[in-house]
Amino acid sequence: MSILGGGIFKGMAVTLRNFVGSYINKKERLPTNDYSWRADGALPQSIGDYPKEKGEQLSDTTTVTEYSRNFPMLLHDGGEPMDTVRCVACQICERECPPQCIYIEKDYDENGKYIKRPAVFDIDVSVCMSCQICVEVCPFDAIVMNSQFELSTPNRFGGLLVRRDDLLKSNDYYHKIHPEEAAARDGKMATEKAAKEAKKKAAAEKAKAAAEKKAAEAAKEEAK
Amino acid sequence: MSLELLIDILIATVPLMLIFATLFAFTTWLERKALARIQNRIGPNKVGIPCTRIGLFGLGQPAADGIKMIFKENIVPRGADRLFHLLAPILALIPSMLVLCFLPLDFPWLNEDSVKAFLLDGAVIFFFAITGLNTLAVFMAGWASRNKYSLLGGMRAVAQMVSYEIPLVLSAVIVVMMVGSLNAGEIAGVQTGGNWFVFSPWGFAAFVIFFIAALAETNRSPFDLPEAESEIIAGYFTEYSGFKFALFFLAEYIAMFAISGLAVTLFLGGGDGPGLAVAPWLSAVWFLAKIFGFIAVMIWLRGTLPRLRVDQLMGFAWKFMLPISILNIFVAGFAWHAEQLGNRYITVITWVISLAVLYGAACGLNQLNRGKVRPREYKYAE
Amino acid sequence: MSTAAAPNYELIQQDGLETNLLEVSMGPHHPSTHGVFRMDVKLDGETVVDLRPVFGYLHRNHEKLAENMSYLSSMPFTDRLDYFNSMSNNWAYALAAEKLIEVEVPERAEYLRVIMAELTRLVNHVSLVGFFINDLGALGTPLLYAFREREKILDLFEQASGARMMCNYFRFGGLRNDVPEGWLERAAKVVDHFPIFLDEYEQLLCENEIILSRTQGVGNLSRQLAISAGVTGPMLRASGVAYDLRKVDQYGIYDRFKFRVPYTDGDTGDCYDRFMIRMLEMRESIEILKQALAGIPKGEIMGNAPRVFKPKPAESYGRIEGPKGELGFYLIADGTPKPYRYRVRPPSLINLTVLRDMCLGGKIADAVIILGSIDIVLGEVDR
Amino acid sequence: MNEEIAFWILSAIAVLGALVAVRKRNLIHGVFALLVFFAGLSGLFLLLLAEFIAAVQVLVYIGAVGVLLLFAIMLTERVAGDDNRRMTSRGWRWGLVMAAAVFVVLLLRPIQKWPSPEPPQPIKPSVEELGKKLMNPYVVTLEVLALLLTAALIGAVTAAQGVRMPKEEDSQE
Repeated sequence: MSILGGGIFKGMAVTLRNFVGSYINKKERLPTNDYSWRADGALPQSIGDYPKEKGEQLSDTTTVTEYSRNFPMLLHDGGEPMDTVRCVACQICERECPPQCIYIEKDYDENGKYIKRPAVFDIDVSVCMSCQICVEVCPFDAIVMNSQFELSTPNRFGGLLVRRDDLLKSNDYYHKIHPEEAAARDGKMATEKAAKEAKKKAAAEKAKAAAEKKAAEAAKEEAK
Repeated sequence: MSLELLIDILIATVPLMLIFATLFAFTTWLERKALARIQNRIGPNKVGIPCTRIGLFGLGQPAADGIKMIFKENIVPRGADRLFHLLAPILALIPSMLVLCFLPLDFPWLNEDSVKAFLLDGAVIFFFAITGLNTLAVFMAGWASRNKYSLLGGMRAVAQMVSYEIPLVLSAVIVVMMVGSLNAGEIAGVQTGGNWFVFSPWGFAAFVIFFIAALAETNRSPFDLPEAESEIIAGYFTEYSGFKFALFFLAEYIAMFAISGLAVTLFLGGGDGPGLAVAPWLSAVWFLAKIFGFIAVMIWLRGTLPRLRVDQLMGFAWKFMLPISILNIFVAGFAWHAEQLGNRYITVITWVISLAVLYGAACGLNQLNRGKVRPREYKYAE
Repeated sequence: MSTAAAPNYELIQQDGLETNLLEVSMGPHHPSTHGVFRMDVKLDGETVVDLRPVFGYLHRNHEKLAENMSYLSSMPFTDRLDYFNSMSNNWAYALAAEKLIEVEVPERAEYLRVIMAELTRLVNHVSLVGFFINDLGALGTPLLYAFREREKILDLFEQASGARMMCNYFRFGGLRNDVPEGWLERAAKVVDHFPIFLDEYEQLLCENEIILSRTQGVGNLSRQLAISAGVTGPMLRASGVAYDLRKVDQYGIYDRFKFRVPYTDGDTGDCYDRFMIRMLEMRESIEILKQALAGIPKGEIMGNAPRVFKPKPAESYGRIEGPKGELGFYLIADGTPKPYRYRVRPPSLINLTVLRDMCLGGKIADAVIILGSIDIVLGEVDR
Repeated sequence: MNEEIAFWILSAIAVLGALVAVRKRNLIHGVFALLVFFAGLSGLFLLLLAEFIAAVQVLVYIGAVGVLLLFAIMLTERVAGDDNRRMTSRGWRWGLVMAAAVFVVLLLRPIQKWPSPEPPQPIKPSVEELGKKLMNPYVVTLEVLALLLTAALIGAVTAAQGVRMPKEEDSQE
C-alpha cells in the first residue's frame, strides 16, 4: 500500500528539484536565457537592460532569427532611393494583402506619363499582421520583411502609418538583417536577369541571324 | 492611569507590530521570489534603491507595492454596504494582530511586567477565540460587496474556517492535556532542551493535523477555496482594491505568522534551540526562524498543489481530520497514563502501539474516503 | 442536439424549506473561461443545476472574410483560428485547397509538415495540461513548466517560419521556405529532451491525490453521447472510441510512421481520462517526430503550385486530426480566384456542445475544470 | 480608577451595541451590532479577571452563535428592511415593567444587606478550578447539555439536507 499522500510528496520533490535547479542549472531551468542559436550562444548584453538602455543593433541578426519578420519594407538598390527603387507600383500586394493595410498611388511625370515607381506607398502597421503575403506575391522582389520591432509611438493615428520614404531600405540593409534570404533572393534575381538577358540575347541573335540570312539571301539574289 | 504601565504596554506592543509588519513585507517578497524559482522564473529583481540601478534582488518590491496600494483608487461597488465594506478589512486585521500578543516571544527589551500583561493563563483558548473573529470579517466582506462571487467566497470561507477550527483545537488540546496548562509560556517552558512535543507519535500526529488545519484556517493552498481564482475570481475580496485590499493581504499574512507561532509554541518548543544558555536573546530569533520554516513549507505547498473541491474539503475535515484527532486524544491520554508509571519498557510499548494505531487509523480512513480514486491503465490502438 | 444524459441531480423541495437558486454569469471576463466565453450558471448552493454556454464574443467573420479574398490570402487568417496550433490549421486548409488545384507536395515538405504538426500537438497538449491544472487551482507551476518546454518548440517555429505563434508556414503544394541550416538537429535535440520533461511532469501530476480526486468521476461523457454529438479528438478517445484521423485518413504521409493511439474502455470518460489521454498522446507524438526527423530527405519544399490561381468549379473538404479534434475546411470553388463558400469545422465548438450535459449536478468548481478539459480556444469557437 | 474608566467604556459599548441590535431593521447589521454587544460583555468579564469566561464568551457567542445567526439569515429571503419604523413597539410599557421587575429582583440581596455589604471574597480565578468544578459537581448537567446540542446539530443537518430522491430512470427519447 502506498504511503499517505505519496503522490503529493512526489510532486513536492519535483518542485523542490526545480527550485534548487533554477539556481544550479540556469540554462535548462530558465530557458529565457537560451540563446544557443546565436553564434556566441549568449544573451546580448544590450538586451539585459532593455528598454532602459537600447542596444544599437537590436534589430539585426544578433537578436532576431534569420526568418524573423515584423513589418514590410521597400527595397532599393543603393544610391538615391527613389532612383533605384524596385517597386513599380503594380498594386498586386495592395490587392492581395489580407488585412488591406497597403495603400499605393502610381507616380506620373509632368506630362502625365506613368513612371514605374510609387508616388505614395503607405503601410498601416497597426493593421498589418506580418503575414508576408505581400512579399510572396511581389513579382519584382521589391517588398521584403523588416525585423525592426521598436516601433512604439505615442501617436495612435499617424504614428503607426509608415510612409514611403520610411519604408525604403537599401539592399545592403536587407543583407544585414536576413543574410541567407537576401543572398537567395539576389541569386534568384540574378538568374532571372541572366535568363532574361539570355533570352534577349537569343532574340537579338535570332534577329541578327535572320537579318544575316536575309542579307545573304539578298546577296544571293543580287548575285543571281 | 499610571504612566509606567502605559510605557510597559507600548514597549510590549509597538515593536511586536512593527516587527511583524516588516516581516510581512519581507514575506511577500520571499513568497514571490520562491514561487518564481519553483516555477523557473526569476521573480522580482528590478525594484531596489530608487533612482539608482541597484536591484538588491528586488527587495524594494514590497515598498513599491505598498505605495501603489495606498495610492490606488478605492472602489466601492454601487449597491454595496459602504459601512461594512469599510469595516471588513479592519475587522480582519485586528484579530490577527491581537493574537500575536499571546505568543511567548521573549524579546530582550521586555521586562517582567510587560510580559505578564500578555501571558494570560488562558492564552491558548484566547488565541482560538480571537482567531475565530476572522470568520466574521470574511463574511462581512463577502456580504458587503454585493457580488455573487464575493458571497460564494464568504460562504465558503465561513464553512471552511468553522470546520477546520475543530481539528485545530482538538490537536492543540493534546498539548494542553499533556502540560496541564493553557498558558503559552508554560507550554513552551515544558519543552525546553529539545523535549518537543512533535517528537512523539501523538505529538507528531497532532502536529500534522494542526498544520493542515492551520493551512485551511489561513486560506492557504491547497485550501484556498475562499479566494479560488479559477472559480470565483478572488472570493470575498473580489470587490476590494487599493488600501482595503492591502489590509486584507496584511491580515492574511499576519494570521499566517500567528498560527505558525502557535504551532511553534505548541509543538516545536517555542524559542527553544541551541545556544540559549550563552545568549538568551537567541530565543526570539529561534522562534522567528521556526515561524519562517512554516512559511517556507506553506510557500512550497502553494507552488505545488492544486486546490480541493468544496465538498472534498468538508469531507476531509469531517471524515478524516476529526476522527483522527479524536482518536489521537485517546491515544495521548493513554500514553500520558502509561508514562506516569515511569517504566521504560511500558513507554516503548506505548509508543509502538500508538504509532500503529494512528497509522492504521489514518490508512483505514484514507482507504474509506478514497473510494475508487486511483491511477488508471490505458489501452492503445495500433 | 439530444439531451441523452438526463440531469442526474434533483432536489425535491420541501414545504417551507425552499432555497433560492443563485444565478451566476461566469464570464466573459472570468479568469478561467479560456477567453471571452460566458457560462450562465444556476447554482443551488455550489451545485450546478443549469448551465447555458454563451459564445460569440470573439466572432471575427472569418468565413465571410475568406470568401472575399484569394485562396492564399486567407492562409494567415487560419493561424488565428486556434492560435495555439497555427501549423495544424494551415495544414488542414492547405489540404482542402490542394484537392481543388491538384498539386503534388514534395517529399521533404511532407516530412516537414508532419514534424510541424506533431510539434504543434506537443505545444497544444502540454499547455492544455498546464491550463487544466491551473483551473484545478494550482498556482501556475505546471503551466509554467509546460511553457518552459513550449518555449523551446516556439523557438523552433520562429527559426523556421519567422513567427512564434502565427506561423503562416504552409503553402498550397508545399511550405513557404525551407528550414534553416541546423534546424533539424536542434529539433532533434528538443524532441530527445521532451520525454525527460514528460517524466517530470507525470511525477508532478499523475499521482497527486488531489488531482486524482478532483478529476476522477467528474464530467463523465458517455461513448454514446460523445459519438452522437460529433465529439472528436482526445475527448472522443477518452470516452472510449479509438478514432484518429491520422490512422483513418492517413493524410499526408502518416501511413509511413509507426505509432499507437491511446484510448479508454469508455467506462468513465471523465476529466482524468481526458487529461491522461493527452499525456499519453504526447509520447506517441514524440515517436512520430523521431521517425520523421530520422527519415527526412533532402530536396525541394515547394511544388509547382501557383501563388494565385483560379480553380475549376468544384468542392473539397480537407480534414486533419488537429490537437483538439477533427479540423476540417470545406471549400467551394466557382472558377474565380476567391472561394464561393468557405467553411470551417472547428473541433473546439463541436466539443463544447456537450458542456452542459457534463456539468449538470457537479459543483461550480467542476464546471470550470470540465471546461478546461474540453480544450477550447475561443478564436476557433467563435471564428 | 483605571478599571472604572474601562468599565464605563465597555458598558457604553455593550449598551450601544444592544440598542443598535434592537433598533436596526437590516438583519445583518443587527447581528453585527449584537456581536459588538457580546464583545463588550466579554471585556467586562475580563475586567472581573474571569479570563476563561471572557474567552468562552468570544469563542461561543461571537464565534459560534454569531456565525450561526449569520448563516440563518443568509437563508432568509429579505435581509435588509427599511430602517424607518417606529422606535418602540406597541407593548413597550409592559416590557418596561418586566425589565424593572427583573432589575429589582436582581438587586434584592444587595438591598437587604445595604448598610454593610459583605467584603468580596478574595478569589483566585483559575482555569483549573473551573475545570474541576465543571467535571465534578456539574458533570451530569454538562453531559446532558452536550447531548442536547448534538441532537440539535444532527437535527439541523437533517433538516437542511432536504430529501434527495434517487435518480429516476429516464426513458431515452
